[in-house]
Amino acid sequence: MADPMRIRAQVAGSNATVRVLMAHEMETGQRRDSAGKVIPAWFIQEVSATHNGKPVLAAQWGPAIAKNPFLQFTVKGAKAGDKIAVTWKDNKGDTRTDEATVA
Amino acid sequence: MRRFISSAASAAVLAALLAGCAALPASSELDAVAARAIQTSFSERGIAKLDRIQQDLAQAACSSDKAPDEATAARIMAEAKAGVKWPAGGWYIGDFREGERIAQSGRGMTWTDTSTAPSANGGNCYNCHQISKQEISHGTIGPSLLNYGRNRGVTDLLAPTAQPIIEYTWMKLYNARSYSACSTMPRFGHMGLLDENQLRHVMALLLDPRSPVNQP
Amino acid sequence: MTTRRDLLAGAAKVAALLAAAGALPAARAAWNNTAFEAKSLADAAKAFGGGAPVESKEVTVTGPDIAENGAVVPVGCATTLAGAKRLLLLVEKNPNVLAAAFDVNDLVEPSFNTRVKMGQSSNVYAVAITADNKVLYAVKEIKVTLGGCGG
Amino acid sequence: MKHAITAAAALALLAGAAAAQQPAAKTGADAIAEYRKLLEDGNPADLFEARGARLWTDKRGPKNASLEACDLGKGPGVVKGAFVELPRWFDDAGKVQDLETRLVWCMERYQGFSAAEIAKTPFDRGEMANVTALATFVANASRGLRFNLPQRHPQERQMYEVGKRAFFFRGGTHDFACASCHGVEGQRIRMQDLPILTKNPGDGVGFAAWPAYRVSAGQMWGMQLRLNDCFRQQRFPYPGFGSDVTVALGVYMGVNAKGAESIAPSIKR
Repeated sequence: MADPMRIRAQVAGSNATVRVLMAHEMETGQRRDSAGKVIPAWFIQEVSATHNGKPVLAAQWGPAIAKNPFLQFTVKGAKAGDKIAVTWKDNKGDTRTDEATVA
Repeated sequence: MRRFISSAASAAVLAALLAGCAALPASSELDAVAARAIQTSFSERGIAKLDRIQQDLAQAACSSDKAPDEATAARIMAEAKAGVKWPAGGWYIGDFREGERIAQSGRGMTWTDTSTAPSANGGNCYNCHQISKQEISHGTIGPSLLNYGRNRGVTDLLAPTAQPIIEYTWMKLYNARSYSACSTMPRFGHMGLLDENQLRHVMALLLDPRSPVNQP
Repeated sequence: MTTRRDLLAGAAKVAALLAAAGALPAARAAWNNTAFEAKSLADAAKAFGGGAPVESKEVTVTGPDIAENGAVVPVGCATTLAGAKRLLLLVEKNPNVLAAAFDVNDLVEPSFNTRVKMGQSSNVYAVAITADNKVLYAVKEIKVTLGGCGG
Repeated sequence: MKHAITAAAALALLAGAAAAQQPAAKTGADAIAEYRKLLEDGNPADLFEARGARLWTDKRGPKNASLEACDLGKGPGVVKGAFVELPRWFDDAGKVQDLETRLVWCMERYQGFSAAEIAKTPFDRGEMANVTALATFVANASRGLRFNLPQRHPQERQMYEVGKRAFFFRGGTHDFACASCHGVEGQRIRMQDLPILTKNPGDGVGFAAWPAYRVSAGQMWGMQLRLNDCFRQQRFPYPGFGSDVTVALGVYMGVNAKGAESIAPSIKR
């Protein structure tokens, strides 16, 4: 089971700025181990977010996103106390969802 | 005291000198404690054997915040000079492009490297020196070598006037202790880090008027 | 610092509930394999149904001039185009150019920041694709330096 | 001279950039500072800190116990303030320990793990990875506090002296000592500023910045791994985890950093 994300959602005017850190290897599939064997690709492919349950963000990622990914986006009309949930899904089918409250 | 006896072996090394007294041991005793700590803290791994912490004079005499006495410094420099191997056939200059490649590489001789052959090593030059104008990612531990040959009046490598600076540079690269007893610079020739041809290439990088280093 | 962990409380449970309620966006458009295998800006844009790329001041790409390490390079893409439906981030000299694609809608600002890997110094593109399949871009060169002892 | 050259190089770079959105000319150093600032906004160290916090309270190991009885120097279970006073002497262990060796000692004592087994485990693997996460958690609790290592116990003072000697010890194929890179103020290797470690190098610099998320490796590095990789680059043989030299160097750097504010866990190239 992957480690939880760290999500910070802060009010900025009438919006909320959301910063997310995800624990993931983001292996490109183009590296070799010390024995010369290709390390299989393993990376987050889809990221989505909801604001009080309503889908607001959808993204597709490739293996060029850096290890332990960072994502920042701004949700319109979000207020303190609102819930922001973020979900990722990787190419092996693993998925994880975490939620934060806008502060 | 009982505490020390029951503690781990590594602490026991240091414990002997304490023997219940609150004051620090004399400096020479601390030297001995530190020497033992260093000898027991490392183990060999891959090509990095324990002989690497057996110091020669040039290392031991330059291992404190104080410079060695004059006689010792003079001996280090004299031994370094005497040990310099001059290039076969009086051929000092190689290919500056190869020299740039060697200067860029900081690889070699760590416990994660697999070969101690000079061909596996870089010169680490940019780690410490500015060299060509194009490379902005350079260190400042050593002096800037930008326009190294040009600043020293080398316009023709075959001119007799160029010979002293060519020989000086070879000696500096081969064993930097020839001129400065406690120089921070690795002894590339003396320690077998770069072979004769690699040294020639670095020489070319520094001295060849066509090298990027010597462009205005 | 102390509040961050509080923000996470019970997240997994909540998510399970949300998912069960169908609140999370289901695997909408599948991952665009063709786009992520593209070797050029034009091919990546085409994989999303876009036309020929044109440089535009209405798209911005952000990032440092110099990256101390290519393994993590902070970059961002944004647009002021009213009709944008998608924003892409691309690294020209990576083996596959596309790094990320974000859907643009009325609920989020059309501005996203993330971090990419760069094998070497390269142009980085932010690309906006509009509802009528126009492809507009901004470009910035990011230099990746050799750092540390290099061993 | 140096500044003129880097500025020129940065200008050349700007001229080559296709976008016209650069404000004014920056020096190479300014550009690197900008890069570092951008990274600080989301430090993956947070992920390790969160894991370390769970590892501190989770019941684990053969004894199925948490680490909450562990005394990091400020009393059993006290985490805040411990980091800026380590390494220090511990009566119960009968030796001077740094943060990581103390954590391993507690993992053996309270949870029943084998300290020797952990010490042999590669960094970033198994229980050793957990030690690093725990160290990140403990350091984070002292963020903003100032280093003030105790030097009352004679062993603490002796370890300082041993550390000082180890710091200046030249060896390996390249004749490097710690002092080769960290003994003079204001120098850099390639583009990286080298902290002077023979005195307080300033808030959040050098000893006061580790553990750190190391971008180039995509790993969290505690001080033990930081020193381990320094010795690797020095072309020395392999320093044992928690060996006298590594702990003594911690004492030397930590005491010298007295008064420096800790920013650990930080993020590094």
